[in-house]
Amino acid sequence: MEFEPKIVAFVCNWCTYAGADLAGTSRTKYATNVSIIRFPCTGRIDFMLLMKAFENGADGIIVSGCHPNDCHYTSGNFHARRRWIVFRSVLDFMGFDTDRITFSWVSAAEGTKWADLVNETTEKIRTKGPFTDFKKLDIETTNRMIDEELAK
Amino acid sequence: MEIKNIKSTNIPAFFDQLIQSGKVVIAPVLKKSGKVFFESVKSYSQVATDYIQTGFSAKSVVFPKVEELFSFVKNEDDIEITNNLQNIPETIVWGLRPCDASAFDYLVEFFLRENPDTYFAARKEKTTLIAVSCAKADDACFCTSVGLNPGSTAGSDILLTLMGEDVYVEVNTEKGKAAVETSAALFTPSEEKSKEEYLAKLTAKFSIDEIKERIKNAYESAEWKHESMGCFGCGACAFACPTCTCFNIEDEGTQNSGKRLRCWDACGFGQFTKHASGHNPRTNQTERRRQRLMHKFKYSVENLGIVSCVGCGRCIRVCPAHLNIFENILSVTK
Amino acid sequence: MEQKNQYIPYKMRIANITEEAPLVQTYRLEFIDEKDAAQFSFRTGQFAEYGIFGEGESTFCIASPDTREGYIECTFRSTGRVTKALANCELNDIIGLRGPFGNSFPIEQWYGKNIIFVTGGIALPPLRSVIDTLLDQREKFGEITIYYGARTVNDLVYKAELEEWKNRADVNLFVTVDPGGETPEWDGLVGFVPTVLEQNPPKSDNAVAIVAGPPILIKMGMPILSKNGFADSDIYTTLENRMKCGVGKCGHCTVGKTYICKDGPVFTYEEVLKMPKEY
Amino acid sequence: MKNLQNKVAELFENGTINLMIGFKNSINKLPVPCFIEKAEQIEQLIFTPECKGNLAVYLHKPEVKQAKKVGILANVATLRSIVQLTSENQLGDIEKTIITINAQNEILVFDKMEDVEAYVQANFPTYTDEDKKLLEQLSNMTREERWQFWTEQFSACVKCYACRAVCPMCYCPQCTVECNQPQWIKVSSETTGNLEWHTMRAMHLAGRCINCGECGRICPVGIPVHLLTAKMNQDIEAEFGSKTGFSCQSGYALNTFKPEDKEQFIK
Repeated sequence: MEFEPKIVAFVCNWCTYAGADLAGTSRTKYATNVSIIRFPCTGRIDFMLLMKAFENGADGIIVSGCHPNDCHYTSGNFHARRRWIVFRSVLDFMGFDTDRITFSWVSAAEGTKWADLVNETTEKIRTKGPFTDFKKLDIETTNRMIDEELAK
Repeated sequence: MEIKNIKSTNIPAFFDQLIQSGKVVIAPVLKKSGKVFFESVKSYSQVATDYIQTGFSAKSVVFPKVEELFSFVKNEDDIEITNNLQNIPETIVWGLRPCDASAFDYLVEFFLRENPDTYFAARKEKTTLIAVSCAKADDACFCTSVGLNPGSTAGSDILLTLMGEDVYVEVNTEKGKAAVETSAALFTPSEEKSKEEYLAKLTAKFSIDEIKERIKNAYESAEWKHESMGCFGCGACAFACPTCTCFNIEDEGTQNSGKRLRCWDACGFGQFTKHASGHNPRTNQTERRRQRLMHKFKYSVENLGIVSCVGCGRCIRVCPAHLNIFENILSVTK
Repeated sequence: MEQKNQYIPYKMRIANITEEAPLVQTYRLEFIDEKDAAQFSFRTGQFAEYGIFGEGESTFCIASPDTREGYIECTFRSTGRVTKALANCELNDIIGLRGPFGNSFPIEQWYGKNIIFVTGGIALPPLRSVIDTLLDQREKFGEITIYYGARTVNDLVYKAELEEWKNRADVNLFVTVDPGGETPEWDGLVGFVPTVLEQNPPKSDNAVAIVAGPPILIKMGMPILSKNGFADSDIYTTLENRMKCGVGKCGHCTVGKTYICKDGPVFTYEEVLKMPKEY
Repeated sequence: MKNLQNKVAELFENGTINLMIGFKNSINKLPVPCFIEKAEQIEQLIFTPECKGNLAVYLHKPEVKQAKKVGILANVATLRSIVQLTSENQLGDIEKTIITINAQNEILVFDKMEDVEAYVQANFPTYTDEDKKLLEQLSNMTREERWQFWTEQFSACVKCYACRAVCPMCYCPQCTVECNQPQWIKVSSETTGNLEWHTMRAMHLAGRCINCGECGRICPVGIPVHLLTAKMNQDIEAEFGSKTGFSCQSGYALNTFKPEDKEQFIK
């Protein structure tokens, strides 16, 4: 069976969610691999949520919110931006594949940008294949147990 | 008990024979960090020989840091529970120190005397302990103070003592005999010899009988506060300790499928005793550290008749604040 | 017979749900497996570990009396992760149960005696098991007196039972709510349990007292009973600490050398006084 | 040593302090933290180059907070911690007297934070050679190699939380790992859970860590956890130009922002 990427999108209520809505109402077709989770603001998106998404089987993540200076709460996306800069470098330093997380600014008027973003991300993840880094860690423990079993 | 002899040059052959026999062999391995830890090994070349004490104890063989109690899957109308008790492999622990081996005696008493613990029993039954007596000791070692010595045979199935070219082999149990028989040709019979000159010299820091007596009234000592001020409340001492047995039971997964695990826990953690209501019986680090030390030297004596400290010195070596258990005990029992 | 693995729970079906007070519910649980039901027996005062698979386990007493077989009941307030998940359960859901654990009340020793219960809030459930046990064999005991209080009228648990006890001629019942917790319709007492106890002192001759409650009630109530002539060995209480295993291994519930889970939860005041104050 | 002890005795006598946090020698010749409440204990006090521990962590202890007037023997790492904690408004309720011995072996007693700042800025430490080497090694690795390196390290972690306990910046009354509704970090010490814990720790300390390296030094299984936060500090300094433990006004890089912050990855 062909691999269908599971993508979780963490989006802000005011821009990207409305943008996705616009994509819907203007009947733009885009990949169905994405599950959207709506947040009040990008500033609310805790990095642990991203970790949990990967842990629970996501292959790719989209994080998106209002363009700089457009935040409904004035500065939420600026805070978020700093946090993503740091978070990306933590993940990169740990050797985590940061390409699996796509960050973007999508405004309420950018329905097509949203559709393109989802399509591109889906394609990118499709070529990358399923996210197995976390699972492998568990499988390693299982393998060890199987080895022990065989040793018997 | 049987006494045998093996040439030290034959030890690798004996060791590899044990691996050949199909058992999992856990032995001390020198890690990148420069510390020695027990690990599953595949050949004698991996085994560290020059170490005073391993970083963590061998208790994880019978009481792993994370143990799956069972896994469950929710079906339409039922919940299916499975455990893999029967998959526990035969294991040999190589190169643990006599103090560690004697800790197993305590663990057996603790886990099996009353309400026997199924998981511990299953693991212990499949474990053979091959101990190596200590030729060296450091400032943190104090086994002689708690009634043991660098060559005590308590708890081990086999005790090896290096005597120059030869290795003096004390086979203490049937399990030990079975391990020796995997390469019977390498062993020759030997008469009983004194190990004294090959063992580390360690003067006792205190008399255990005196401490046992004095600690009876130590609960109220004002020194507890002073001695535990430096304690950060981490779990390093409890996790490194060969006789610390506290654990936590936690579920992982979802309500549809997952597993119930038992994980090491430590009485030094602030949340250890905290009720759901927010009430915490042991509110400060003084009380928590007192609980740990009193348990080792008083409560376990009262409950099981054994001092549950074997003097391995790990808690002293790993303590971030370099707190010293025997210094503490001496000062609170003054 | 092979020793049962203590960490594998019995599977229980929720047979009935009663709302007792805000956030407090009583579940009646029945065994799914007949064999488990046959194997299981408990005595009044024991507790069990109630588990939601995937969330964890939580400890509470068995709130039904051992004289009524075939089911057990538990009453809990949802506060933590497990109790919240438990509160979200519906009728016929399956939960896990491990137990029974701990010791029990020496009810046989109380035959012919007057029994006084002092309790407050969510601590009535462990005593409800005792009270019902006594009421099921009422003729074997002397007078039964119950002092019970809660913060507000709404927080009183087992309202149906309270009503039933109130109407029984052979039970003296003092129900009180903390000052400020009364409603206009409330016709019972108003005041803290220790105050009510002091104003209506129980007689201590040929009597035993059973106290259960939050630490403050134990601290305030015990001395009043002592003052009224109860010997320390005639006052019983049931302690509860954080517990994980229930069999004296995990170490969470220790008070000094005592494991509440296997040496308790029922202690006399005499025994409690000997323990360090870590409960 | 005598001078230091005399100085502390003087502070006790004139009532400036009623608790002194310092170091003493232990039986196994390692400096252990000591808490001096009475004049006769002062002779235990030592301060040698081996006293590398960061005593600032004790300033969060309830017993210390109760003492109100606290003296603390500080090396540069401790001073930086105090500066950073001050900038995070954590030390408001303690009157602290900070004592240090500088390179010229002079005893310095600070009672104003400005002086501490000035001293720290003049003696601002760099990364140790060993850390520099490791950081460079890691940054020269491929991503997969780094993943291999860290997951191997984290598989040994037992979640004793010693790294959290020794950190003066980890002062939350309730840590994320103790939250179980939802359970953010797995309780069991399996590799994925350990990885989550260390990511979380690195994120929460990024821009606040003062690079004392204690967490890496004391890890019972020898994981170089301090590298994570050290690397974050490097990056944050490069990206946003803020230094931790440098000034009492600097705050925390992640709870502020600049509209002109630069990045290349947001499309």
